[in-house]
Amino acid sequence: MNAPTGSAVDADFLRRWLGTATESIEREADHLTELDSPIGDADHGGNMRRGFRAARTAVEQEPPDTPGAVLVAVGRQLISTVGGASGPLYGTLLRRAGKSLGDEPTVTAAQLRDALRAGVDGVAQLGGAVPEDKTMLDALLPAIDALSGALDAGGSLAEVLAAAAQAAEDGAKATIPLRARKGRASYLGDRSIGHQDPGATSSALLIAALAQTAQEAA
Amino acid sequence: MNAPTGSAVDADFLRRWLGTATESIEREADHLTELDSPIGDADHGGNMRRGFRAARTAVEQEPPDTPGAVLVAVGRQLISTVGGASGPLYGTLLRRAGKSLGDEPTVTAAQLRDALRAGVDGVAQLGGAVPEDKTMLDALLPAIDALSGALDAGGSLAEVLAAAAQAAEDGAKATIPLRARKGRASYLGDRSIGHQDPGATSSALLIAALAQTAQEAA
Amino acid sequence: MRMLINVPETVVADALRGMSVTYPDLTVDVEHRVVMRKGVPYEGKVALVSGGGSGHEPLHGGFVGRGMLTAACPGEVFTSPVPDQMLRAAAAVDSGAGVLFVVKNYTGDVLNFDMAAELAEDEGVQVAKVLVNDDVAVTDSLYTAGRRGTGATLFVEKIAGAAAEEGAPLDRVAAIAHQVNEMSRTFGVALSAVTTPAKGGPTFDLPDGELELGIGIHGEPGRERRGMMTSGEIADFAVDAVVDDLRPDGPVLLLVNGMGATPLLELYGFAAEVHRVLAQRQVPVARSLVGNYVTSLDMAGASVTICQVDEELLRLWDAPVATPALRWGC
Amino acid sequence: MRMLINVPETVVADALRGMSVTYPDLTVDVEHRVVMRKGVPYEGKVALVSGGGSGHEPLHGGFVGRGMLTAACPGEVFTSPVPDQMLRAAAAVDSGAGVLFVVKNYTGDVLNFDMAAELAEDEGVQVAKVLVNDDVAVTDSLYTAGRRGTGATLFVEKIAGAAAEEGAPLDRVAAIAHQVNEMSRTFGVALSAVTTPAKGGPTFDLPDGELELGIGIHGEPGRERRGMMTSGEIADFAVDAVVDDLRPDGPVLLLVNGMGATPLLELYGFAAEVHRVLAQRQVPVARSLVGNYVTSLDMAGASVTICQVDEELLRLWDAPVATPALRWGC
Ligand SMILES: Nc1ncnc2c1ncn2[C@@H]1O[C@H](COP(=O)(O)OP(=O)(O)O)[C@@H](O)[C@H]1O
Ligand SMILES: Nc1ncnc2c1ncn2[C@@H]1O[C@H](COP(=O)(O)OP(=O)(O)O)[C@@H](O)[C@H]1O
Ligand SMILES: [Mg+2]
Ligand SMILES: [Mg+2]
Ligand SMILES: [Mg+2]
Ligand SMILES: [Mg+2]
Repeated sequence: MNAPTGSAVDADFLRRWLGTATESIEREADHLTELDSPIGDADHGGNMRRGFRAARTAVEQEPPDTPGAVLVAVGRQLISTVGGASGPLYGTLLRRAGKSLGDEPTVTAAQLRDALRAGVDGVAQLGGAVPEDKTMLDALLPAIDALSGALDAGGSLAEVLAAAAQAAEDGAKATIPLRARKGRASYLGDRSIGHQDPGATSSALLIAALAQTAQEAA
Repeated sequence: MNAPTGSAVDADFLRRWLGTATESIEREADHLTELDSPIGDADHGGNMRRGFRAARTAVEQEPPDTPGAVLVAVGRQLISTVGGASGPLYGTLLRRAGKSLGDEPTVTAAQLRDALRAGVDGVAQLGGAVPEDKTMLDALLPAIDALSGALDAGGSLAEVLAAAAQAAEDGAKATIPLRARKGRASYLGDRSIGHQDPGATSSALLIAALAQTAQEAA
Repeated sequence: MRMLINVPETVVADALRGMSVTYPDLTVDVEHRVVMRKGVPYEGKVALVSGGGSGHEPLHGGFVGRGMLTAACPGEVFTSPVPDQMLRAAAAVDSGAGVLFVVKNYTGDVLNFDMAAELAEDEGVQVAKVLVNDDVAVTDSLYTAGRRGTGATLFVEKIAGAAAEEGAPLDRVAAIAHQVNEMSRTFGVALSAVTTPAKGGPTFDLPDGELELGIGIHGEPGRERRGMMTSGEIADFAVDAVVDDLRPDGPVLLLVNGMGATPLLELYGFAAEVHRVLAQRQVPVARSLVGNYVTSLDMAGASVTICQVDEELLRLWDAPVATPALRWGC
Repeated sequence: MRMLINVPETVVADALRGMSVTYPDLTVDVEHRVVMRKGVPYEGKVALVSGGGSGHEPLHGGFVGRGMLTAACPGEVFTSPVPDQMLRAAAAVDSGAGVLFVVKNYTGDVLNFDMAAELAEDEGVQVAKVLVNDDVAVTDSLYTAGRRGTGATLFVEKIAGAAAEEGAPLDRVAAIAHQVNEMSRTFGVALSAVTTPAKGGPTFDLPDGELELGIGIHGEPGRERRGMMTSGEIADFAVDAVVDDLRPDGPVLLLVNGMGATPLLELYGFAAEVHRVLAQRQVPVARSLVGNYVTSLDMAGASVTICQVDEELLRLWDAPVATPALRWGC
């Protein structure tokens, strides 16, 4: 079975995604830091901005020519420039996902889903978080499930990524009532309740950027 | 020529003055500190309160039996407990005044005037300030001049001290437009203009306490 | 924004430039963000490398020097450094005797140092790690990221550093570091929130006259907010917290640490109260250190750390140290 | 009121109790408010006694010890001490070789130390005085109380203290102290007002985003208020002020001093800018000290002090010192 039309993802697609994601992070950086203030240390926006700027510059200077290589390059830059909890976690997410795509010049939506799932498994393994711990996983896991579901229903790339983006955004919002059990917010105990997790929010932004890239290509 | 009736000042009079002055300082301490904030270091109220509390305790514990001895005792306590600029200056004022009264059990208003003038000369000598430098002298000097004038006009003790108190208060208010040339306020240059001098204000309080003591005795 | 900075983006680099011109005994690699003792590696000596987010100065860069850290890796403000830094530091300071990573227990620090350790071992550097987690305000359970590393870091770095200076092998230096951490407890209190350069305003809202009990060093709010307490009441609360948790049965090292903006005058007064409570709890104080050592930018407040010591740890504590922030015996 | 205190009235006594349990090398007379080096008087050695209002810690009590002050007399917060304290200190530390009073130029300090000197001489103690007045923000003229004593106090106490430690006679120690003061200049900047325990709120109103240029260390406003400047611009302004006034033609000691609440991270960055400007002005920096040494409670800001040194002063600066706040060489 072939991938549906318009569903092929190549290096160029992911490079465009990187541009869109970086712009979105730039736009939302202050908001991410704001979210990281009451239940964290007020640096998440700055961390993400620093990492994505570096990643975009690196990818522009030496554009990788496979989708896997783009993700690996972005992941490596995040690890080397972000620091904090989010640097290794997002870095692992993207490096694992990139590695799982191998050397193929174009990959299908299903391959992308499998790669993202591998990446998210890496995040769970590294950070030891489970659903409802009030972390980025609470946006990432529902996103992949939604992507998977939409794919099984035969959606186009733009459609399946739009579904993923919606689920990620819902997942981020759903962290508000949760009591944090991982990361800095966990130090607050019950006082972490009532705030949206910054990492889940940035995850939703990154997946929304995927959806937007697909939509602009469609 | 004898002193007019009711004009005799004895140790008891000055001990009552000390009580009244201490109460007045307690009441006005925060205000004095407030005045010392924009053009000083926000301690004048605390300084005066600490000194007068100590002086009152010392005088209560070992009541001196001449007016001169009361003033010397108060002056010594101020020197030993106040610190800052006001401690040595007020201490010198009262010690000099007290010494100039000698051992007499009662003194006249004229003797009191001369004693105060000696004390104020001591302040001028020690601190090197001249009129309009925006210091306590700007309340003390007019007060003594007014006391002297009222005395020459044949006023009672209560009357001459009331005149002195009024002049001291006017003198303190008149420091507002002055540019400070001594003490901490001088560091501010033109920015010292527009604020009332804390030391002139406390001087006015001390002289008002003298007037009140005489009035209550009359 | 009451900050003495150029722009938020260059705060850490600017500070490293300043350290580099201020401390002739240190080598400061401003570009790669590594602060090193001059003349490393020292033949046959175990090296200590620590690091963490900036904003806690003098920790860690101010503790680099004879008898303490060999290198420090400062991250962005309140953001743990990246593995590249620790890797570069480890490669530069390893004499062949191995490197001890001193890691404060925060998710970011742990993950980044772990990555660095893997990479360093790939490059043939023998790495041991000690996790510092002394903050009793955080329950160490499945429901949190575990106790935070705060004041005890100073004890671990000083005492393990002294052991390394004496020539102890890596496993011994690591064992001592673990022991110091095991025997240490901290409790902190904030009287004001912190302002980070990036945010430019307070990270949380703490009304005048209230305080946060059980704070960390990253401007996070504590577990509980209370109306103002006296210095004596705060000492009661903090000392009870650490003593009840550690239950020391011998002499302790005491660190009364300022969070940054609390005047030394107040800190000394607080230290007097802490001593009073320790005496009441019959905990003898062998050595005592008062000052701003593990700070949180411009936060007002203080923390109390105790570390129970045996003769050996006390001897290592007293051993000479020559760093910008801690110096004695030489 | 974000203060870690019991009640405003006991702040100084509480701090002295804290110093007394923290520093085994000091004798702290809490009742009479004198901090002394243990084991004084030292036979044949000139003693150095300083003091001033509290709120500037570690100045002066933190500078008592080998190679620096012999005793310090802390007054109430921002209030010079009373003559009784200096008299008691002088009597206790005089070995017969005489006592140097180190006095910062404030009306209160000058008057109280003068009274103490008179009384001490009556008791047969030989007293010399040095007036420290390094603050170029104040015009030294008939129209002011004269330049304030600020950062240079540290240089005077350290260098004259080293001379005394070497056994120099009183007139020589005093001459060196005068020379250090003559060769020193300071300029300070505040980014926030100060809160005194007695007042419980800021002593003046400094809106966020503005700064005071030419401040002292008592929470007084400066001579001029400006909109926010970068660390580099402030360094330009402060260094120009001290260099234009001193016009050094040789190497200087540099003190980049924090006023209390400015994080060390920022102070290091500021130090880098100060070094940049000094290099541009072709002033070589022989030694450099960065930290919170002459503070103003919880004021945010910094001051820059330079002191031109010849070989002798530099040698005395490098000589061993062992005090709570300054320690090297021993
Ligand atoms: N153990 C973990 N597993 C998954 N995500 C985590 C974990 N710890 C923290 N996070 C995520 O990282 C985010 C914080 O990132 P950031 O602020 O950049 O790092 P730091 O917490 O070190 O300051 C949190 O909002 C959360 O989503
Ligand atoms: N040289 C001087 N001569 C006379 N009075 C002075 C002089 N210097 C200061 N004063 C007075 O002292 C007052 C300040 O006293 P206080 O606040 O107690 O001391 P300090 O200025 O040391 O903090 C000033 O308001 C002023 O009236
Ligand atoms: Mg964060
Ligand atoms: Mg005053
Ligand atoms: Mg962080
Ligand atoms: Mg004062």
